[in-house]
Amino acid sequence: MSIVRVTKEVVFLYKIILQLLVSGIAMGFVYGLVGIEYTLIWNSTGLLNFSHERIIMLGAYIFAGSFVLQTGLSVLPAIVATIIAIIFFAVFVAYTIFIPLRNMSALCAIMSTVMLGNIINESVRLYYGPEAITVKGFLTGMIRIGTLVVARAYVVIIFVALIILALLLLFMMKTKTGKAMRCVAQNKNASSLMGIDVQKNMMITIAISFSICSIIGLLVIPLYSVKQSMASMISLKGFAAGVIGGFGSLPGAIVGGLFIGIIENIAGMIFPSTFKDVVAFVCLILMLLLRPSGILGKKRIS
Amino acid sequence: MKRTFSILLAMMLLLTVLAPSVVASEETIKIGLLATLTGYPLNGEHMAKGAQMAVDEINEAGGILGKKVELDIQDVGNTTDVGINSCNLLISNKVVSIVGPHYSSTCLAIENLINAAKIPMLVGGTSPKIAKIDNDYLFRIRASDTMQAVAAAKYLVEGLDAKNVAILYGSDDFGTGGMEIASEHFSSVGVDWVAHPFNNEDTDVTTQILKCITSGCDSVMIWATEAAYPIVARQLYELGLIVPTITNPSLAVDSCLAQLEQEWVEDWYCVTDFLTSNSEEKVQNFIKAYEAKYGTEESVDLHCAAYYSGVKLVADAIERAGSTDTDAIRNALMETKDFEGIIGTMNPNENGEFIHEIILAQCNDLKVSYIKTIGE
Amino acid sequence: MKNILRVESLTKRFGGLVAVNDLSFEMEARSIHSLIGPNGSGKTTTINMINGTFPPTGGRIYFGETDITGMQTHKISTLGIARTFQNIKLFSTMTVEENLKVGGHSRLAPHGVVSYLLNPVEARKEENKLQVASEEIIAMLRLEDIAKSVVASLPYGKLKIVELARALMSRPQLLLLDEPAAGLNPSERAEFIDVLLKVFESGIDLFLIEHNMDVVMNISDKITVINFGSKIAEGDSASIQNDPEVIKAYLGEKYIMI
Amino acid sequence: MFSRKHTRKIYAVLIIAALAFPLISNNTYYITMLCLAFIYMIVAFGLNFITGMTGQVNLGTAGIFCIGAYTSALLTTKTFISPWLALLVVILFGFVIGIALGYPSLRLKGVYLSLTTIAFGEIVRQLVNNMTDFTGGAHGVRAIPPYCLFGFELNTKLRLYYFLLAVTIMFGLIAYRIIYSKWGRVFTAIRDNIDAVDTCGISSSKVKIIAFTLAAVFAAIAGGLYAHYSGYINPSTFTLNLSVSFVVMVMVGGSGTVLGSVLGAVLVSILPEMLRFLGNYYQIVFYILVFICTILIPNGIVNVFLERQKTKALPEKN
Repeated sequence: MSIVRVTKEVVFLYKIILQLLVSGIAMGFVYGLVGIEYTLIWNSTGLLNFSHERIIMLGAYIFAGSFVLQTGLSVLPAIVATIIAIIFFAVFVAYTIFIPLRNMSALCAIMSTVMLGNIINESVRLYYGPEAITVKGFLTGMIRIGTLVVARAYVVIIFVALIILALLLLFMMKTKTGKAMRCVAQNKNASSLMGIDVQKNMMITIAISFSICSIIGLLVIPLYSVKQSMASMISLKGFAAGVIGGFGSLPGAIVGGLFIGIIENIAGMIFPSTFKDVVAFVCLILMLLLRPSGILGKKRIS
Repeated sequence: MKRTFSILLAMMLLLTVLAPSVVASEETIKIGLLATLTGYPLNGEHMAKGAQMAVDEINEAGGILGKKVELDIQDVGNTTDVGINSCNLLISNKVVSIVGPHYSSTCLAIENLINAAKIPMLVGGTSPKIAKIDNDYLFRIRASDTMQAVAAAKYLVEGLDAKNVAILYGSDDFGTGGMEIASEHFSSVGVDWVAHPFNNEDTDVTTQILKCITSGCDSVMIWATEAAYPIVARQLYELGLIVPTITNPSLAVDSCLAQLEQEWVEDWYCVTDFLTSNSEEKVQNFIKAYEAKYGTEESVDLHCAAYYSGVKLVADAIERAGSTDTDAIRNALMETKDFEGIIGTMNPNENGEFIHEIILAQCNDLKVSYIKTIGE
Repeated sequence: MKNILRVESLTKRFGGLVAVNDLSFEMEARSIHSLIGPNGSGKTTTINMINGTFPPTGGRIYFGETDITGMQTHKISTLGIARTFQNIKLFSTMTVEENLKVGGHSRLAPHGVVSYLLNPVEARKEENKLQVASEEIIAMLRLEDIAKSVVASLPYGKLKIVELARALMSRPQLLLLDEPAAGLNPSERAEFIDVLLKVFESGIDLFLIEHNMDVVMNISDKITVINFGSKIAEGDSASIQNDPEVIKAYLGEKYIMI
Repeated sequence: MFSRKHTRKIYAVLIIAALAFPLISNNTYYITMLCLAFIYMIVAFGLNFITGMTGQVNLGTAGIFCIGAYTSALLTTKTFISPWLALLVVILFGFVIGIALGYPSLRLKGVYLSLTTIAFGEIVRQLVNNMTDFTGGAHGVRAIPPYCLFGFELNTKLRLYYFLLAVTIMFGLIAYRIIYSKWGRVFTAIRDNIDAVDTCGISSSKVKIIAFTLAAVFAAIAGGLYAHYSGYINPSTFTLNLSVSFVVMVMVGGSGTVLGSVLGAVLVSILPEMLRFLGNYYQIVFYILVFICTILIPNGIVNVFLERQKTKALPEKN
């Protein structure tokens, strides 16, 4: 009798751990996507984009607020329209901020992107109003595998993340523009001497990374509706994912994201749940101190 | 060129700081409103609209004591610093009383200021901590958390026969306050309970819900701000924890319901101080007037109703006091008897709490319907 | 003669690359010693190890009798070894005088922050000492007219001298100079050599790394030649000039016969 | 345009203006706003050593400020020891945090350090928010007693104003002495060329840690003062936004100068208030102004007017 009970408990525990792993992995892919986006801009401009949580939010607002709710587009054209709108915005931001700022001190760069984020945030509040909005029925629902429950949005996130990663890697390895981007990442001056248009390159990278931002924004709508604070935590964890995976490495960002997603969920089970963010950030600091090149990183930080 | 511009910019910034302040006019009676207009979470706009509507109605009816009423709206952001500044600004603008703020933490930060300035403040902060403060100028125009949470906990135990409750609460002042009161009640009636917090920024509450499931709970109580509902409700449904659930008033706010899917919150209960489906005449009239003023797409919620009532209550008190002396207003407020507010009949107790009733409601097909009113 | 610097089978590997291989030499006190070699022969790596920028993979370095192998840069500096860099490393937003004062910080102003704040009298004394010392050096190197200018606005030739002046502020026994003549035009070079000799006369031993033969040959007491990280010759300028190994390293195999 | 001698005159004018202000306007609104600006000034003085001088972006100052505030608040409300004694503990904490935060700065550079400090700030805020039993959680700490000075309770705004003014002048003096001393030179030297600092016989690691410790002690003390000034603290104040504000103070005011920190703190704490007449738009206007400043005058307002602004500029990134 007691053996039965123990077995039951073990099975129960097993199920719970499996469920935790699943949601950890799903959130991990979100963090990983954010990390990829950071990495792209970091590689091409050497700046960290501190406004990017607001760009994720902006993408979600443009999609849900402008295209779906205001103009009544159906989901697919709305997604395309959002990405196009964000790319226009990216080009604008690239030419007004990132390109002129590329030779500025890290301090100025950080502060100006932070302020850009604040400006976007306030504009969104003024334009779309303070209430949270959502797109009903967009990617909702769930999939059951045995006792395991996976939100449909999670599955989509994992697929999209993998597709984006694969496309980016292909783009970087095979296309001329991608190769040029890698050159710029390694040495801006040498690249411009070799006839690579560094400014155009930066613009393309920023456009790509902003579109990834907007895609992240779209993907998380079914998880927690569109509101101004929607990306504040995932953007910080995305940083952490990038660093833990190895800054500058695209697959590393995904690995780092998975690491954080899983660790924080397990930690949330052991400690009071609200401490899981603390655990994620402690991991980040430890990683920076013990192995600053990250799990997959090769380059030494200097 | 750039240097000239830089100098001009620098000079401009310096001059802005030295800009003279606006002098308060003596012609009108000023009522201050402290609302969260920037920062998170945002409900200040609704507060401001409700309060403004009250002021407009009063002015249309000829004002108070022959004078027009003016609403001085100031943003408290979501930090205590901005809250302190805006409260001081209102005091220096010579308002006769202050309505708001909505959040208990801001109330706690500024209560000593209004006490020193002897200006009555009618807050919507519901934390039990506020009731414990010895401050003669602090009034509450919403049902306290103590009342709300106890009502919710009582209904879980008595109405829904809960034996083992899981409390999911936001780790902010609001959620923690509700959890403390409810858990105390559960302990006192011998019901098992577990409580799991989540942060407002959390994007995933799987661990918390799994912990609830492991505890073998037969009912759930949620105490959190609106922002948490889309995540918590969805994951409760997905992870299959579908048991009798009762929540704080956030569920009854239309903008919150708009973000939820029908099956997530089917049959959930909530306690609330304002319900659009409440068939009482004063409520329906208020909704009609509000929609006529601001257009129909603007959803009416408890914020509009509570602060509308607050302003009306202050106006009534000034009328009764017959002067704009703040102490007279304060005394008149304390002498209020059966003032008909939109969110209930207002009668002050010795702690300055005006509302002593709460509505129990249930959500069906994303419509929250009235069940009954619970008195204290 | 006493040795001021002794290097024993010094080795440095970067991954698979051997930058310095089993290098040994001795430098006599009161002498100008040069280390020469073609590009990439490991000269700067050697000076970086002496100066403590990175630890050697193997071997030992003695400064006088003290073993300084693997010591931290700032400790080595306080022992009395100063250096200049091939691609000048100055504090570009500060004035020449301020640069010099930073150079004298550890020798003349060793007090910590708290004692500095609590004891204004001592603080002023320290500052005066720094002022006097920097004025001395400025006078010695004839930098009076640029003493108050910000470094970033100065021409390259002056920067070399300012860097030297900053190194002198710590009153070292031994000065390591990494390619001091690089990037200077002939007249600047001549001026710089004069300055170097003046410094040597003031009692500081010089250890030069140089690429430029005429500088080395004119002033060195002893020259060590390395190629691919290993010593290939050592001696005074005359013997080095005729050494076939050296000619081969510099000019290639076929020139030996001529 | 101005030399150092001129700035001394400016300091004198500023101090006299600050002393005379309550005589001209006894408006609590302005007095408390200035009190807050004084406290922020102390933080900015400290942060100037790290961010303004050694050039390392610290985005975790709110965390240190928070620890200072909570240490003092909890000690005085829970154990009833005097706020002055608590201040000693705060200084000790600041010291420890400074060293603890300084060590990562030895290994990490640029944005990596910014990330670490952001993570530190978040950890502190979340811990304070969630260790409910110990810190009071999101409810915060109430009824923090005011400082007592020579038997006077600093409970009125006016007393508090002069007390904070005095403390700020003291810290301003300390900061001024450090900036225009051998330490100031070494801090700037670290920003300009860290390798050369070591060859000058100065341990750059030690200097960095000194800079971090100074900044942390300043921020922690300011936090302690803040707790007693406000009388009530809660975790929602100590967000990343606050850390950003501190950096903005140093940057917009003018990095590397005391006057810059003074100006920056006044601007950041008073400008949004002055813009309130813009109603809904006041925040966005404030952010746009700061944004324009960071792009056009990255060295801050003071350095526009200072003689050496062209050359004392932040070095370009290589």
